[in-house]
Amino acid sequence: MLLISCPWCGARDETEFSCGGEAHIARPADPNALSDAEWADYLFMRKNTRGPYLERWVHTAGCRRWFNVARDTVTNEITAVYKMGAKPPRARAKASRRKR
Amino acid sequence: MKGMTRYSIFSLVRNAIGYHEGWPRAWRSPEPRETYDVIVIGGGGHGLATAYYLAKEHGITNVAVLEKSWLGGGNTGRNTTIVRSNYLWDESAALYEKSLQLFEGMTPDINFNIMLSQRGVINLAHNLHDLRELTRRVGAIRLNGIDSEVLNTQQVKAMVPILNCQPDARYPVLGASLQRRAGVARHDAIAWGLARAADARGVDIIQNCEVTGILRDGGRVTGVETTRGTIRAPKVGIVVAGHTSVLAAMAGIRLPIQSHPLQAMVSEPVKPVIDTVVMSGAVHVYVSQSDRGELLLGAGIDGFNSYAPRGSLPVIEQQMAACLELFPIFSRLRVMRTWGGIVDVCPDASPIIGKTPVEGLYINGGWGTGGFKATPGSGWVFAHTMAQDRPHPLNEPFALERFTTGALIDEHGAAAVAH
Amino acid sequence: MAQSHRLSDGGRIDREQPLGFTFNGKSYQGYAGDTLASALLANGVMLVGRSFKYHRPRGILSAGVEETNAPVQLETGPRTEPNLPATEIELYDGLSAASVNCWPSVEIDAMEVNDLLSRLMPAAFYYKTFMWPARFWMSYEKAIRQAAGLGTTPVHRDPDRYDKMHLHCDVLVAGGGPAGLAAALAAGRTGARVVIAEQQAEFGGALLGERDEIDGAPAIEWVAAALAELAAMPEVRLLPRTTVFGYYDHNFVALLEHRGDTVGTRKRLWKVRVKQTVLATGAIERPLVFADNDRPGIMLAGAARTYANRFAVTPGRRAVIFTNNDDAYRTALDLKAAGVEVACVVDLRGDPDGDLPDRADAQGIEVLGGWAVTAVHGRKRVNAVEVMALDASGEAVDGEPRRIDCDLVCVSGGWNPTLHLFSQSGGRARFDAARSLFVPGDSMQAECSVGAANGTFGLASCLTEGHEAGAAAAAGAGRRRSQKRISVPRVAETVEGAWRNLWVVPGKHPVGRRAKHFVDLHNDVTAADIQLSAREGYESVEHTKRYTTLGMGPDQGKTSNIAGLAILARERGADIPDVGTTTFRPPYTPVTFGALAGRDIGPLADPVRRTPMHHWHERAGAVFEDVGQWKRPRYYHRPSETMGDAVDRECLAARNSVAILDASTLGKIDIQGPDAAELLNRVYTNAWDALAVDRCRYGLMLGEDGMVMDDGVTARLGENRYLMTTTTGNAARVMGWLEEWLQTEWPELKVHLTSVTEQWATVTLSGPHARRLLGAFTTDIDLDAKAFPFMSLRQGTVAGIPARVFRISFTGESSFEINVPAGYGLALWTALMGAGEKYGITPYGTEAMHVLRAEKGFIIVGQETDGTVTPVDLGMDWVLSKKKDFIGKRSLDRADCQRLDRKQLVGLLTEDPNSVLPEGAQIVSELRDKPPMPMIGHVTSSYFSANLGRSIALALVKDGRARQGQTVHVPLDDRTPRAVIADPAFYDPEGDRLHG
Amino acid sequence: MADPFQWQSPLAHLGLAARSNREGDPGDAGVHLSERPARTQVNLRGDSADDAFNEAVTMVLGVGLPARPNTTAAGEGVTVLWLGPDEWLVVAAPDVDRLAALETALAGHGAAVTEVSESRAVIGLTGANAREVLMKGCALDLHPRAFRAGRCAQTLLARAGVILHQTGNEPAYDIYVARSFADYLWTWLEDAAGEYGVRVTGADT
Ligand SMILES: Cc1cc2nc3c(=O)[nH]c(=O)nc-3n(C[C@H](O)[C@H](O)[C@H](O)COP(=O)(O)OP(=O)(O)OC[C@H]3O[C@@H](n4cnc5c(N)ncnc54)[C@H](O)[C@@H]3O)c2cc1C
Ligand SMILES: NC(=O)c1ccc[n+]([C@@H]2O[C@H](COP(=O)([O-])OP(=O)(O)OC[C@H]3O[C@@H](n4cnc5c(N)ncnc54)[C@H](O)[C@@H]3O)[C@@H](O)[C@H]2O)c1
Ligand SMILES: Cc1cc2nc3c(=O)[nH]c(=O)nc-3n(C[C@H](O)[C@H](O)[C@H](O)COP(=O)(O)O)c2cc1C
Ligand SMILES: [Zn+2]
Repeated sequence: MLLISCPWCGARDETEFSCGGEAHIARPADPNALSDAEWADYLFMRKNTRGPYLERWVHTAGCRRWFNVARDTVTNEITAVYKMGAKPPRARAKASRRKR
Repeated sequence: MKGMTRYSIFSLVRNAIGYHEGWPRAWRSPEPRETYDVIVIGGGGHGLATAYYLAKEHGITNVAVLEKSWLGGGNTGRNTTIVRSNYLWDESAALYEKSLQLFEGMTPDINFNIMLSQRGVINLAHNLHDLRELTRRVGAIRLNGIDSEVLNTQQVKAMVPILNCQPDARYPVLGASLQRRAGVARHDAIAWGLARAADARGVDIIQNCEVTGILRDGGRVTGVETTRGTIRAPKVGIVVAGHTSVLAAMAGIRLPIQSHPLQAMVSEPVKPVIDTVVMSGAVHVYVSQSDRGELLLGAGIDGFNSYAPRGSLPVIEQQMAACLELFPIFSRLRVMRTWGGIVDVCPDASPIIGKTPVEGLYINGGWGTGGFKATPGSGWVFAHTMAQDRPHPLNEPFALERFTTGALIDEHGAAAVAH
Repeated sequence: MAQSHRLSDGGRIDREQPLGFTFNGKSYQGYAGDTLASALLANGVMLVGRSFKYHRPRGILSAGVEETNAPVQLETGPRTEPNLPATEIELYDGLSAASVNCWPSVEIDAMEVNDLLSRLMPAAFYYKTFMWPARFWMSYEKAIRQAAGLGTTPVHRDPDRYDKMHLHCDVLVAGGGPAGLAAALAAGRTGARVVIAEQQAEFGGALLGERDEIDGAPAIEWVAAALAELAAMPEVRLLPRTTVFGYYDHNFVALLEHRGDTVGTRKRLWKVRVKQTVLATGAIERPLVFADNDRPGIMLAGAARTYANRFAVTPGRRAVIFTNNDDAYRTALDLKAAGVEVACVVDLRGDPDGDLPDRADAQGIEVLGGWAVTAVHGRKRVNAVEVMALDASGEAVDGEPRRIDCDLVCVSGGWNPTLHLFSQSGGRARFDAARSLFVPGDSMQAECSVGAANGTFGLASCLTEGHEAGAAAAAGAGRRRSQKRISVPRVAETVEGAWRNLWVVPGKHPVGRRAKHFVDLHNDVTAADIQLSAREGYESVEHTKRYTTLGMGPDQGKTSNIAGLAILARERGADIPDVGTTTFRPPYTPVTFGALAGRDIGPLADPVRRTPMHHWHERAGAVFEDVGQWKRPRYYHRPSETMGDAVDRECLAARNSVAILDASTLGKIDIQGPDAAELLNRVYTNAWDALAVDRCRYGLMLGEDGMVMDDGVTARLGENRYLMTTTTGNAARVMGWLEEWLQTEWPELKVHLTSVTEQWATVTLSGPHARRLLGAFTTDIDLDAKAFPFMSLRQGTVAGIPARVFRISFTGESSFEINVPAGYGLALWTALMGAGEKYGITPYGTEAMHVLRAEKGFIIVGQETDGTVTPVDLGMDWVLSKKKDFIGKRSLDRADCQRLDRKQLVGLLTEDPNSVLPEGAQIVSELRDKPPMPMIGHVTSSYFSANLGRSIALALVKDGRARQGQTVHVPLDDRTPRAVIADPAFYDPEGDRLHG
Repeated sequence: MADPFQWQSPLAHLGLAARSNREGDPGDAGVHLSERPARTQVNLRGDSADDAFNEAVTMVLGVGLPARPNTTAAGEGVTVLWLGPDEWLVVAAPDVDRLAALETALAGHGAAVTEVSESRAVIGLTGANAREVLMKGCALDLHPRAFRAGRCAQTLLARAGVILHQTGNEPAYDIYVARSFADYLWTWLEDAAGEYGVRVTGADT
């Protein structure tokens, strides 16, 4: 079970949070300017990476704030937690130590 | 299927006399060749069924199934084995019914006892909303010519006497749907039986061969890069369940799929206590009892993307609490093993089967929590799609384009999990 | 009562406390401190069970959790529990247990025929048979099912209680043997928060069953001192009878404590977040695979001496020790010391030469070096073994067999470190080729393995390793090292020789012929089965496991996995590490369902939410409906009324006099800030800029996919303040949705949201007398229709309570929604009920509410919609702003949303006005005599409307609006009513009553 | 104002006052439970980085907002609980009506002041085993090294969202729970505390 560090409340159990999927997908400024395919890309298409992944979480049962998490989807290791609007941490040069 | 020793009670007796030392291999272990007519990536049930039907229905036998690990070890080997065809939308009903019918003929077809046990699947309704949805579903299924019926509480109680049908239960049973032709099938047998049958028709099943790249030439697929070298083919099918996005990304294709862990567990073996399969999508309880006596239980998905085929304890705690509310007498039984699989979930809980923007590259994935029941049907339509380079009418609605047009086939219903 | 095999002194049992028990109906006696297994052995009972498949007689194999042969049904009645290993059951007075999987008795078992037919039942034979005739499979299966399974499920509700606790600690030590105790001591001395869990009743591990010495005294004295020191440390928690069963991500570890308390808690699940874990789980002895190695009387060597030393029980009178290592010589020595005749030690090694063989030799114990047991005589109990000399290769035996009488065979094939938890933590085992065993590899989480679990078998090294790991773990958890010098206790180290691994002991006949060589006793998997699976191509270890069921029983292969994969490796001509292991999964030992559910059952199964007026409703005979976690009155039952009568009565009251509804469950969100209207503009489909203060507006919210997500009325409370209402079921979701957009996408908007769902109790008065009734309670709100028009709100007092009154209506009647602080909800309700009596005020539930709104053609999200319905489908184009963007707007332009034949909301009127269609029923336009029939839609809502004197329904129908007036069919089980497509607004379509 | 007798606390239907009298002497019950008396609860949202906002709040409340997560600040008759980076719960005795004052003082500061006094029940939990009871349903580390008097947290207790406020090191806790969950949570707490012995105590102010 994950232990997630809310940037405000500190480390809490996974059960207090909800995952909001891939991070850094901005809503297009002018949806009408997009083709159906481009709109579909925004709506549905996700990287769903195997390995290091940037995603959004919200501290549902705590402060109800959204934030970003860098997590490896294979090891579940969390390498960074950063606030909404912040830039993602630079990709770690060294790949995650833990390979399963 | 010339090359295949037939299994029967006679062959068993014959071999018993020889101390079972004369049984041949169920499938070969060939070295990969340089080129094939078709490459199927993924040696799960769907991939093997695809290869089998390519050979059987379309005469295409120069086929390789590439499996990164051991065949049948993906979700095919880790699901709760529920098979049914009682789906809401016409498109789904047609596809899953085709699959159930293929299952019904599969044991003799592949000469391998897949232990299809049509012991009936019951879906419970716990509130008025469930009940309304259930009526809608059963009506649709029946008008699609598929067997399904509505049960009232007394009828459910009669079929599953151990179910808590008290009116004051936290999850009262207000009714249920029943598909009598539905049930369970032995997951391993399906993978192994299909592998053996495909192999007998000339298909090369290559295990421990991970696809690491998809080769393209000007928008056309030309083969794959693997841990055992480059293998070429003009047609490549991706049938890798939880890893669909990973493989698609190798060809530059983005998909509307999220991979999540889904857990299941078995109890210690006990004497028969439950004959039917009972599902409650609302509270994530999926129970059946295997022929060996273990209770097989499914849980809900873990709420985040992950490729780690293990899950979190809270999911199981929640599942168990709901399970005991429905089956109080299970309280003193013991869980023997828990495990997880990685399921590929589409936004509308329906699969993607069809062509991709890359010519010669086909995709069959997004089955999420419920593709075991589709194994033969999926292989059948996908073989058709690959052989003819166009979808069969059964899988036409399941094209990737639906996410652009908006023509989703939303099978969520009440539950996020559809075993 | 005589305990024929009990020693007169020694052991850790309390002879002052005799305990009576029954097994298979016969009465016996044991002592406090016994397990059921030791007590049975004390009484000379060895035959305890029948095997899973062949129903072969089986005796006690081990003294611990690795037991495969002795699952029993403990107790009868509501407390019965199937499949508990006798070795794990602590004896108590009055215990009653029985063998499982045998009929009529364990002595004579009818299903033993399976053993005779076993030639026809090799691994996975069922995949090759029962195929003809195909339709017979279900009958075959029925018979198979009856035969399978071990114990039986209770037929009653569990009378016992279970609970759970969360725990955080610096150091968790799994296992309370010497290594674990040493680790706990070292960590505890730093002041760290330490938890040490031991699955057995007593701490001490192997030391409980050995004659070791520490610091020159019996080792057990060191254990007692260690425990005393630990118990005195305030931050150390000792958990006996507690199994660490699951190691999850982020150092989350699950423990199951057996408290055995029938009044309080029977079992407790500990959920521990650990900074550093020390795995000191010991090692499990390997049996040897030889001909008929499953006979009762064949026992692990370590277990045999545990019975002698710890339980003062001699498991036999005359023993043969069969080993490949030195450790088993301890058994020879200890049994001899306990008065058991040791016939000889059969050692697979040609020339055993460690300290222990020397000691055995000195004791005059015969040692047959380079010999093997090749046959076992005695079906229900060993009475002799045959032994033969191995040839030079070790692949075969030759020479004359020698017969040795004995009733006990103590076997040892070496030891396997217990790697389960390490493996669950993500670690990959490393193969130690020199010793042919798997040891922990690199750590993937903050854990480390020590002692036998780390492949360290000498006691002195176990203690040192434990101490070092404990101190390091405490340091790793941020504690400063203790100032005190840690003195590691002194132990004389015994020199032990290497093992000789013969994974299948050669015999007179090839494997698979005549005798059976069991690998997995639980599932009756033999060496021949494994060979067969490899031969047939099931050669991945995972295939072999599944094909043969190796390691898939309740013991999860604790004694069998290694031998199994070694045999497979040999068959494949591969090295053991290349074959690899199967995956260890939680739980380490089986975990009771009840413990995983804890107290989340019965009345606490799932939180129930109640409104402030709940208890009034209860007393008034309300029948409740579950809406999410809320309980809402569905209708108010009166004696002699059917539900239909009640709903009719409630509906008529709402249109003819006055009716009252508890609407407190609706979601309410207080929206404040200068950009509040802008937020509404973005999340609702219509425009909000022009809404005046004190006015309300209906809003429809879409998902970004264009599908209807929620609806509700939002009121403007002030310049920069709005109150949004949501549906009951979606309240939390909508609140989350708005927050998500605000925080992630539109941080520039100056808006704050606060949920006030629970702050207000909401009482709705509906009907022609509503105004007059309310008028009696308020002086500061002018209720006149002109002064207080439809879709507006007033703040004032009602019954002296500060209130917000909204003129909105879901029933289509003139209606007032009165919001008061929740604590006043009941007061207001009772006041209105009292004063309303003269108008015949009638409380109504959700059912009547649904009928009333359906009469008006109002939708319910989740009933008329299902995530695939757009506002256009609902005929609600009027609520879509053309001028602005809103969430979901772009999706409405997609091809599929533009289709002309989409399903649209319509009304349905059955030809027979008394026929009420079932909700959810499917609709066809052309009736065929049998399915398949193309469906054009389904009934979303359907009721008998007492006000209209007929049935009404809403439906989603393909191209429905164009079909107005058409007749459609609704094929049901027993009838096929016809209905005409109509406008969905059945009652007062102009809305005069609303405004009145 | 309405007749105060009409007002009902969230747990009024349980008849706790009567029970607390009946149960008399605390004896050796390990856990004491009570429904805490009515308080004014105000949800406050605003920008903690805005000095003017902070000052305005301090002015009205006589105490500054706790800036550190999971902490509280106590002033004269008022306690402020940290709920989030821009969110606090102001708790005061019901007679102290600072709501209007806050509203006035904060107007124009981009803040939101919302009365939520009726939204939550407050359950008092004390006694030697109070911590164990919480541990049965709450995943927070409540050990004195990690959580002490003056700390608060929004978290889950027995699957209900709560604000947990440690009011004393005895230990003593105030548990704020949504009114609709109050009956459930009370039942859960009594059940969890059963093994230690439970005494219902009167609502002491
Ligand atoms: C716990 C659980 C319970 C379930 N219960 C049910 C149920 O009751 N009923 C039901 O109908 N469905 C159920 N499902 C879903 C069902 O198991 C799957 O939908 C179905 O088995 C998918 O089959 P598949 O052949 O597509 O995938 P898999 O069996 O997963 O096969 C995909 C294969 O692709 C291989 N692969 C992946 N990447 C590569 C690569 N790069 N190169 C080569 N090979 C690769 C994998 O190793 C794997 O063997 C459940 C799933 C889970 C996890
Ligand atoms: N000479 C040999 O060949 C040989 C081989 C093995 C062991 N030994 C002896 O055994 C001892 C090893 O000491 P040790 O402390 O490493 O092991 P141990 O076997 O003494 O103690 C391990 C303890 O962990 C407990 N345990 C195991 N799994 C558990 C779990 N999941 N949860 C809770 N408890 C669990 C066991 O019940 C046991 O009490 C030494 O005395 C050593 O000399 C000798
Ligand atoms: C239908 C079904 C039944 C199973 N029955 C058992 C069982 O009786 N015993 C057992 O140990 N495992 C059983 N398993 C679980 C497997 O051992 C294994 O955990 C699962 O296939 C996932 O593989 P993995 O744990 O090796 O990753 C069963 C799995 C499935 C899908
Ligand atoms: Zn937080």
